[in-house]
Order: sequence, then structure tokens, then C-alpha cells
Amino acid sequence: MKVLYFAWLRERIGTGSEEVETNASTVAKLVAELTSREDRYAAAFADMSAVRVAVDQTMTDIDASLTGAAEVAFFPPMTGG
Amino acid sequence: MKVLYFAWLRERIGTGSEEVETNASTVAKLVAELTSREDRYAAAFADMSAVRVAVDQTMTDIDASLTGAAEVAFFPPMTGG
Amino acid sequence: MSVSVQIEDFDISQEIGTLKAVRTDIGAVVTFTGLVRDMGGGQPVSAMELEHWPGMTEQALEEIETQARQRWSLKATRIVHRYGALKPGDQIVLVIAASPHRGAAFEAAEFMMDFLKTRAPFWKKETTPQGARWVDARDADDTAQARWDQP
Amino acid sequence: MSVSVQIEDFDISQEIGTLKAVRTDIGAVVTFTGLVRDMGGGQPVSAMELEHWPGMTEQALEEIETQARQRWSLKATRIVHRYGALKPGDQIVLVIAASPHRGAAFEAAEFMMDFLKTRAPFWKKETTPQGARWVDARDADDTAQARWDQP
Repeated sequence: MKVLYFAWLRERIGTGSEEVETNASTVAKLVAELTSREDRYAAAFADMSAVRVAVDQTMTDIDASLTGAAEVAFFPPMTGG
Repeated sequence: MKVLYFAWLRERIGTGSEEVETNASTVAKLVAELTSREDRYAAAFADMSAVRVAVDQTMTDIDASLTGAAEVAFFPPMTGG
Repeated sequence: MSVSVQIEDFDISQEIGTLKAVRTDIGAVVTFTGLVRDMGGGQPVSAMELEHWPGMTEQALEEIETQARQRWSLKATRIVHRYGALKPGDQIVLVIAASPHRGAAFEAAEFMMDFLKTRAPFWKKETTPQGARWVDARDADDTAQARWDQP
Repeated sequence: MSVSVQIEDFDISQEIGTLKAVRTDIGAVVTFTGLVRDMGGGQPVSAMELEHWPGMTEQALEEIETQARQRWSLKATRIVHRYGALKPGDQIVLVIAASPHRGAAFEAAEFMMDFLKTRAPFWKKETTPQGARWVDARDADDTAQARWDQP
């Protein structure tokens, strides 16, 4: 599974993109798995109300399924324009 | 009294600006006076609903007084922009 | 805050550049540019002549700018209106509103255009295959202007 | 109809020129330009870094443009968004909407900006005397976007 991080999530985790070996069936389970692995993930995912999620480049939420998904992205609310 | 004409009023009357000797006390009386003088004024003022008036550069209406006024302007509704 | 009534064309980037040259507190710049269309009243238009009232026109545009600046928090405004002989595709008018935030800039630019359509002493004459004709004022422009009177 | 996501600056006159080069049926052109402000969250801002999601960003901007063209009768649209290192006064974003009439051009430009604020994957980091900080999304932007959902 390819996992992307943007803005302060990227900074806290220390990378913008990584391959993650996981069998997590939902985004929430992936977050829990990463959080338990290392402190830097725990720091990034401490307040999930400030985190937005896209699965295969479609905006979704934390309960989204990862079945068949190739890419998950985590980022704060967008501030374009 | 200086009288100004714009757009099709100017074209029908044949000038954009002229000095008019008049004792008319209102715009309506000035229009009546000019209309009786020559056909070109009658042609220009035939439909007063299509004519706008300014006295001393302030938009007003046909019943406005000319007492103390130096300039009257006649023009169709504005089409700027 | 300034207005120009001129025969010459204008350059939008240059006009914005002048407004923001002396300041960095502007977050939002909205411009409206009016162009001569190739159709008018269902007829092809080959040329347009714009008549105005020298002296009075500048005064009317300044009054519109002043009203906009009283209603919204603006950092800069600009109105440029051309007169004389124009052809399809030519620029006629430019309105610029600059503000810290975009809402005020959009509203002020639209306000200035709506007032300009009905309050600035310009008259358009279009040349069509049937000859030249004066453009009628549009009721829609009166309606657009009147909505700003609502509380 | 086109979008660009680029490091380079843009020129508004040139962008409008490209849109109207091939046609004379445009009567109204509205542009919105977003600039880097020298203040953010009550702090002086000396620099801004704009991060984006390459590939996804273009797709999001095209989707916004497509929605605008479905809602209004537009002759041309354009979105340019920069990323990378910027400083106060620099141009960030340009939105252009061109239509035969001004109402559609104003609404479409504002619509595109409102959606861009909340739907385009960009993140701003400002440098202030207290260090660098990521700019928070504004609730006002969600509200501005949501109003287009109303019937």
C-alpha cells in the first residue's frame, strides 16, 4: 500500500510517501496500526479531527474500506487560493 | 442658458451644445419652447420618456426648476460599461 | 483610488501593478473588463462609437468609486473607461477592487460595474449591416443596480 | 478551458489575451488574483511556502472548472495556481471567467475561487518572527463553498 503525507503530517512523519506492508481493512485500522508502530505516527495522528483522507485520490473518511485500494493520502484541510 | 445634447438627441438637433435665449422657468417649459421653434427640436423631444435631464450636472426630471440654472443637458438613458 | 476616461487602450497587469506597487497588505484583486461584442440586438456589429460627457464623466466615476469605498473595506480601486471608435474584441472598461479578503473585492467590483452601467454618462452607437444605431439601455441593468438599494 | 499548476509567475493581461485571441463574442471578463499578504494570524509574514499534491492538483482544478462551465454559460475559463516559495505581494492564484454578460462571469469566478479554497490540494506554510507555521483552514471558506449547494 502506497501511503502519502502532506504538510505538517509529512513533517511529523518525516516522509511524503512510503510503501507500507499492511492488511488493514479500513483507513481507521491503518491509522491504528501505524500509531502503534512508532511515536512519529502517533504524533501525526494524535488529533484525527484535523486530518483529511483520500483513498485512490478520492476524498473519503476514516471508516473507508481499503479493500482493493492502492494508495491512501493523509493531509490537513486544504488551504489553496 | 447653455444647453447640451448627447447621442441621438445631438444628432437630431444637429449640435452638441448651444446658447439658448429663454425665460423658461422649468425644464418642461424649455422643451415646449424649443419644440415650437423648429422641427428638429420637435423630432428630438417627440418621446420624452426616452429622454433624461440634468440641470447644472445633476440628474433631475422634466419638472425641475431652471431658476438660477446655468446649464441644462438632454440625453438618452446611459449605456456605459 | 483613481479614474481615467481615455481614448487609449489599457493594460490590466500594469494597472494592477500600479495598485499593489506600494503595498503588500492586499490579498485579493478582482478585475472586470468589458469588451466590444461582435453581436448586438441580434445583428453582427462591425464597429462601436462611444460618446461621453467630458468633465461630467470623471465626476460620475469618482462618485461610484467613493460609494464603493464607503460600503466595503478596500485597499485600492481603479476605474478606466475608454471613449471614441472601437471594434469587436476591443477593451471598453476596466474596474479593479483590491481588498484583504476576496468577498469584499468581488462585491465591490460588481457594485461599481452595476452603477457604471446606469450612472456613467456614456452612449454606445453600433455599426451593423443595417446601418448605425444607438444601443438601448437594458432594463436588466436598472434591476442590477437597484438590488444594491436593498438593506 | 485550461488549468496550470506552476512555480513560475503569470501575467494577467497575457492570460486574458490568450482567451480572447480567437473570439470576439466575449463581453465580460472577470479575474480574481490572490496575493501573498504581509500579515497572517496577527503576525507579520516574511515568506510563504506552498505545498501541493502533484497530479491530483491538476485534476481537482479541472473538476472545478468543469463544474463552473456546467452551471454558467461561459465562453472561456482559466485557472493558474503557483506552488513553491513566495513572498508578500507575490501572485498565488489566478481565476478567469469570460462570458457574453457580466453576471455569469462574476458568479463563475467567485464559485471557482470558493471551491478552490476548500477542494484544491494546496497547503500554505508562513514564515513569521515566531517561526514557520502551517496556515489553518478558515471556517469562512467552508461556509463560502457551502452556499453554492443551495438550490
